[in-house]
Amino acid sequence: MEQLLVPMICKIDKVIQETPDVRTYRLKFREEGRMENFKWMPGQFVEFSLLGSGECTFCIASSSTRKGYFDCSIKRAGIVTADIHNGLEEGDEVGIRGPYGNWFPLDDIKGKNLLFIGGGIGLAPLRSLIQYCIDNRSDYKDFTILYGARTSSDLCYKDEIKEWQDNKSLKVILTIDKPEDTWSSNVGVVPKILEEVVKPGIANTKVITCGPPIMIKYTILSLKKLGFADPDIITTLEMKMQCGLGKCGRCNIGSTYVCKDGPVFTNEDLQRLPDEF
Amino acid sequence: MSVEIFVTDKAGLQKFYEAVIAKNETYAPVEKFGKYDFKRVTSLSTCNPDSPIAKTMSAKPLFFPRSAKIMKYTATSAGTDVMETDEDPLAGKRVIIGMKHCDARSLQVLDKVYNWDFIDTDYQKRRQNTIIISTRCDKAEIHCFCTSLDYDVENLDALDILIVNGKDEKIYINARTEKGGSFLKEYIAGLTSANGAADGELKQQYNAFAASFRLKMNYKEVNEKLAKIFDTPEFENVSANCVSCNTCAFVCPTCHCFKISDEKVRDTGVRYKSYDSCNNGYFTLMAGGHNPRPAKYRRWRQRAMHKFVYYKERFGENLCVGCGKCTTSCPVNISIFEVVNQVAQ
Amino acid sequence: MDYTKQIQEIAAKLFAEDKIDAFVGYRMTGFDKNQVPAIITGADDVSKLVFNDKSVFNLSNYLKHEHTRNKRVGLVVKGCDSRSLNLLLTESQVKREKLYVVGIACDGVVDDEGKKMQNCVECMFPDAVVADEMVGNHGRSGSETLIQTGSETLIQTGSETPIYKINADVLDLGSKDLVQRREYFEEVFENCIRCNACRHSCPLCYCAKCCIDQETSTLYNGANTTSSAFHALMTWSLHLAGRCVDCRNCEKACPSHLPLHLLHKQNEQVIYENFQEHLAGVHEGDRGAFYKYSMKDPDDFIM
Amino acid sequence: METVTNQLVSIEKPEIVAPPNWEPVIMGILCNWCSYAGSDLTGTSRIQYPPNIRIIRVPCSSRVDPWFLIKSLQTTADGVLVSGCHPGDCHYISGNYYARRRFLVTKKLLNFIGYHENRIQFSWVSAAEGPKFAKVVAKVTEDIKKLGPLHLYKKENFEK
Repeated sequence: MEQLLVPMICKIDKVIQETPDVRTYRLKFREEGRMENFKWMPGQFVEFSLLGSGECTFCIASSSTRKGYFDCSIKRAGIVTADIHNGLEEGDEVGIRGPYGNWFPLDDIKGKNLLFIGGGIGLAPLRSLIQYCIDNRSDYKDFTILYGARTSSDLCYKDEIKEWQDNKSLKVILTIDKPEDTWSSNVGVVPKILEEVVKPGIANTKVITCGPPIMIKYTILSLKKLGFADPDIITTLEMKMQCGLGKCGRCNIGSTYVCKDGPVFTNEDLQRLPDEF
Repeated sequence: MSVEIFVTDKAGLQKFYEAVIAKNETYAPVEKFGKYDFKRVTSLSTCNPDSPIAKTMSAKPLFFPRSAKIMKYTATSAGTDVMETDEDPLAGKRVIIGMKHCDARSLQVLDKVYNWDFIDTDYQKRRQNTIIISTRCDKAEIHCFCTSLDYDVENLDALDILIVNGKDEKIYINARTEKGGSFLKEYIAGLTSANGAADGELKQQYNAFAASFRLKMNYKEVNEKLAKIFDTPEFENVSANCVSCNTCAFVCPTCHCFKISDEKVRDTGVRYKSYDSCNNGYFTLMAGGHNPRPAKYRRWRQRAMHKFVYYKERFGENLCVGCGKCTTSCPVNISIFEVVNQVAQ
Repeated sequence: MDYTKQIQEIAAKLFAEDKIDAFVGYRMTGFDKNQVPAIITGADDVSKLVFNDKSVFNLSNYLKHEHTRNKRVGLVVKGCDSRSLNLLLTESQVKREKLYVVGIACDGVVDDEGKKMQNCVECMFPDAVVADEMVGNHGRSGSETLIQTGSETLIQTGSETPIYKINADVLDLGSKDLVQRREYFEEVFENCIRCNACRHSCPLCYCAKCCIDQETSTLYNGANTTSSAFHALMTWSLHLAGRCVDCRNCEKACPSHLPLHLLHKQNEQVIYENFQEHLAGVHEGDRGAFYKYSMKDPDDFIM
Repeated sequence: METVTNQLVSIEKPEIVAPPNWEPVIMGILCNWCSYAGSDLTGTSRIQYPPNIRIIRVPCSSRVDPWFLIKSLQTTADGVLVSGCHPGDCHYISGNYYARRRFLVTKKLLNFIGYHENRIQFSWVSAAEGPKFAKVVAKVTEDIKKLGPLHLYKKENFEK
């Protein structure tokens, strides 16, 4: 078991300050050739360790179609993430284990209209899938991204969002919770914008959502109101994890291990789980 | 399964133990501060193979150590070096004496989770290299309920060699597995074979033992009822006097939750994997402040349900072997037996 | 010592007069002679309450639990429990007006083997020092029992005059040489399994974020090593120095049966001898020894 | 600095032998207002003192939780020196009086569990006492050298 928990050393290629408390780390494996063998699917996560401080679970925020690197977006929240923010700069080395967990049902969403709903740092796992879908654009039909944050400065991936906005084949809707002087786009919480502005059609559409637990809860309510069926709503769950291998016993919800059977669930799956997440 | 049975007396058993200790790397319960813990022994006089269950720590740390080194590392200006840890001190050929059948059974239960998906090779190696010599209890202790659970205590094959106290000071040594049989061959000098003749007496001893249980429950009923009542307020009542002290999980022979911690001094660090308990309020607390199980009753529910529902659903076994160690260690005397039965009612 | 009847009567009266929402006492476990703390929320369950010499656990621990937060609570306290309650009151952890304290004139409790607990043999304050109502009688009332902070004699009671005695185990160990003591404690730390039961069962460990919890501390790592046990137990006992009331909840909770009282008693003795402080929690409003100072404190060890 | 040539053993655990030319590591926790300024003065006055001390600055000696001393000893240090203002001189009026009590108890407890009490040492050094600081450090270093290396289970964890 112990060997399974030993991380591989990665070098930080680039640090991008997304918002005041979110940084994206672009990572490459130090050993040559390992990067090519590191295969992951959108939605999977890695165990990111700052040696000497501890381990944290982060989803991979970039798609495997963008070769040669992978991204982790990290929000300053606890002891380890604070250490990561304070201590890690370009060229530093970190440990990575993974990838673990399941991924977005890529086969199911093929040929469908896609609606991505993200909130705050919750855009990170979606970004992996969005990049994947953009790189395979012909497989999918309409493509809508609804992204909200508390303030305009809390919006992650600003440069990339600009790219998406310029891309004529995508529709990007941004929103912030409270009005700001320089903000000309939508104002309001995500479920409200979803119902009032986006008004998605339910036919042949899959919704992929991720964000803070409270946002997911109300977004799912709104989606149900709009007429979406449970299997068409896909979300990711976050639970505290230590091993990612289905052994440490932290992430179980009922008999489901989030690290093995998740983190991607459809709303149909969630209905079956006991209410403890 | 081989059914070789040998008969001897007290002095013969002593001699057998001594021979085993002399020839093998042996672990046995050693007393310290009034509590027995399994430690490496070099002579029979320092240990007590007949330690009472209530006062003995489980043998789980011999397979799943209380803290295992995952790796060592040094950070230099040239980069970070991850080093192999020392050789696993528990991986060699070894013998455990004085392990009770509940403890042995717990390993069978743990096999399920360790051999699932990602396979824990270290654990497997430790399992394969270990011979378990176990004495069958003569009388159930006050919190024991092993006979009420989903395994056959009488014919348990989790242990390799079973020692049974028969009538008239006779002691039977019974090889239960192939591994045990071939191990026993080296020590049969001085032992009398009792194949066939002893069956009746073994049965009798077992029946007397099984009749001495104070606690009896129907585990199937408990499994079924608990699975349906996730939202019952009864959990709040039964957990009200729990002090969340974690003792139950640390002494439990089947609890297998762990945490990973780093210890760093200057540029050198070690990463450990060590026990953790789901009764700890921080257990599921996420960095953002969200905690799925903030209240005590939720954590108790997780513990009870994991033992009797979730593990059963996933791996087909109860994650409880009925040893009663948690109850004896509990500072406020909460009994898991009482809790699950009360909730299931 | 069997106050079952009196306590049931008091609890019934309190519920009838609607003075409390919950009553914290003891009940039998239903299978052996041991007792479980009981948190009773209605007059119906009053008949379950018991109190005798098996009522060991210090119930003031439950005042930090969610079940008793913001409720009017009736609480049974023995001598040592009342001292920890006193400290909790002083440290603003509990509101006195929300509590109805049933004090016991305790004759000492027994351990699992039926032997009187060591701390009860040495006990200097068997009567509850804070109480709304006393049960049992040692022929002195709560306030009379305790006189003055003091130098030599702490308590002056009518008949007997208990004087602070150094714990026999501490004395015994203290007479050994350095290497022997180190060896003894090395064994203690080796046998510690870092479950933190001592801390959780201590009524005075109420910090929401503890410095010896991996999840909340930046200096402590939770690895189950001897060095980590040294770190945790030493830190823990020093944070309780001058506050420990010797109720031995920690020792009762310890699954490895470690002699944790040694650390606490050693600190208590040093504090008593050097600072002439009275024992923790004896007076209402009296903070632990580390929260005050005197000009006369010894400083000959300082360069 | 004179190097120690004869072999030193740990006073608590005689089987631990110091490597040749072993130098103790001493953690110095100094109060910002007096001792830290004092150590500064030592430096600016060009008074030499042993380089074994690693200095950490804290606002006041009463900021020093016994926890810090334990942690230092657990990880790297062979000894700890805590230094603050003279009694009555505390920048925060009475901080050092509180600290005094804690230190005594910590020292005694450490001794009780079998570690020499000189592993933790205290001093009052004011901002004007540069020479005294040098003397204190020299004495602490000498004391701890006599005690030998502190093993405290570090070996098991960090031996390469």
